[in-house]
Amino acid sequence: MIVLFGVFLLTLMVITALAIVRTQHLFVAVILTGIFSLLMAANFFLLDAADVALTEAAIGAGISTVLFLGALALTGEHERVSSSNRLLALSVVAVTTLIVIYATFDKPHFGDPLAPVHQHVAPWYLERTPEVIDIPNVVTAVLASFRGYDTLGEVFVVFTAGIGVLFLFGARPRRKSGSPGIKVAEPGQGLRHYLIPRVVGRLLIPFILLFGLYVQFHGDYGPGGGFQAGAIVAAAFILYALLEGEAQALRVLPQRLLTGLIAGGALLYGAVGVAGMLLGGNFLDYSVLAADPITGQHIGILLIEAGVGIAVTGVLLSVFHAFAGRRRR
Amino acid sequence: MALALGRALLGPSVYDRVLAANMFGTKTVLLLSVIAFLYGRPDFLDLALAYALINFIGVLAVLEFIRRRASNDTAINGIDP
Amino acid sequence: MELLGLYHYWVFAVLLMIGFYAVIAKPNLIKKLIGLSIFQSAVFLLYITMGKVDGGTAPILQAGIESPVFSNPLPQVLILTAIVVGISTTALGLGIVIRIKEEYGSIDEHDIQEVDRR
Amino acid sequence: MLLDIASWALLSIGGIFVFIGGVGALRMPNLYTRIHAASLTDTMGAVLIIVGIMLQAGVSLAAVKLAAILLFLLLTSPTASNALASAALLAGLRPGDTVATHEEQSE
Repeated sequence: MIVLFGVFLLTLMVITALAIVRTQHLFVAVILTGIFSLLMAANFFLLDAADVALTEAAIGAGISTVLFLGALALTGEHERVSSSNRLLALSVVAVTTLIVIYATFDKPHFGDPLAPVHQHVAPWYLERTPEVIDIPNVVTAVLASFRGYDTLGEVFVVFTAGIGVLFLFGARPRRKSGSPGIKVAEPGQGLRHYLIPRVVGRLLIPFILLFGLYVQFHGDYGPGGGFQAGAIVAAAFILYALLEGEAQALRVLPQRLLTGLIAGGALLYGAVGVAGMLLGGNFLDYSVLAADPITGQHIGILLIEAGVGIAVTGVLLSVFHAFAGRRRR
Repeated sequence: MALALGRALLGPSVYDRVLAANMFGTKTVLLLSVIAFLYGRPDFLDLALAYALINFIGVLAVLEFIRRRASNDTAINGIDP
Repeated sequence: MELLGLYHYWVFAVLLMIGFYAVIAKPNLIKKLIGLSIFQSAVFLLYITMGKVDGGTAPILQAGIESPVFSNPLPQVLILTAIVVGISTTALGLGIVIRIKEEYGSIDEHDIQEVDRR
Repeated sequence: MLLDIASWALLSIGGIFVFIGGVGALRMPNLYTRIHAASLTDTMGAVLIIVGIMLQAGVSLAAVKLAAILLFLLLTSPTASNALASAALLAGLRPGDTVATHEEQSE
């Protein structure tokens, strides 16, 4: 019954994706992307990936839509039809699809417990987590402790992307005509004149922040963790910026502080690793952080997740402000 | 459940699509809560909670975009008030 | 049931190629980025699908769960971080597109090539 | 037992409401009537389904979470509908129009 449901959702996803590619109207495409992401998240949930579904929900439905819309507002929303080499592209795509589908016949069937993926390291993680780290959420354990290097790398990719966006927009645009270097020319007053959304939105912001913190610190026990929490907190501030206008939001959380958050989060992660080294363990080995190895693991994971959350919040908010503070020209 | 309405997302105009997106969000929330119970793991209701909160932000962002467009450029939107 | 065994993979393939088509055939840069994110989602779907075990449940250990079968946590970890990385890189891409629009006045690749040729 | 029956009854009535809302959103002639139909899902459908699950959950943390979900849904969805309607009005979509050609106009 659940499997049939999954099939239904997947079919809807294909339809949505086709609609996204077909539409000429980029605005519509972005809204459909939001729906696509919701479907995707529901699917992840059906496939037992609660943490991933939470991430997709926080990122895909909210922040990704906001960022794409911000970009659309700056670039225009209509796509020109061009019939250049569509036939060629279609044929390439069709051939590749056939090849990929042919390849799937060799794959183990859906949900097969004997598939090769489940034989190698995963059982080890599932088995060892209770004794070595002793937190219920295996995903968090693997993320923050067993595969801490990976996550460190991911955080630095996020960090680099954030810095990259800041660099791209930091350069003063040199235009032949027009006033040079006005950053926030249009004081976006946000949704101020919509009374009802504003009241409800302001009511909601503290709850979203609270929920973000809950996700952050409950990540050891249930679905959650730094990545999701960072996205949710960023979403709360984005909501504030939407309601009260760009300038007000920047007054609350100035850009300098955001840059600090980006660097600070990544630094915190690195510092925890170095602290492990100084105390005589390996890099990112948390067992030495406290007298008891398991307590050490708990402290390490908490700090790591905090670092991740801070960095993600900082990056997403900086990108949002960079897009929203830009004026269409 | 009656999610056959996913088809509503192919509705005719821009606002219809926003509407469909919003409705879709609500439905996803309901669906997730039901599935969480079918699985017997009520701790996953956090997810549904997150959706309920985040979807709102998405819709508001869309509206802000529309408002900005309506006030900024009159050229694209052929039917100004 | 046998027939449905590979359905997830087929959907993966089709989504992958829809995204791919958008990337190679659409001249509009933002459309290309949207296509790229569909492509990305397809890959996520593939990983998560591979992690699913029949009758399993999410890998969160908990007292009072009757089935001791858990789905594979490893793909979930990878995808979890990949989603966040994906949005960051998409944001970077959007940033570049906005700069292109500012410098070239268009986000259509034909126009951009036209300007470059001049 | 009685609780089970009540809960399933609520769930199915909620499902019917959601379904009607979906049909309405598909069939109604213009945007405002469609919003009207869709908000049926947001309010009646959501309330019935979530109360139905709450009966299943009994008194526990899950019930509190469900109540929170319900509260937030009841706060956000009508707000979003309202904002959507006013945005549409702002963009010049009159309630009387049949908007079959709206997409072409805004292209």
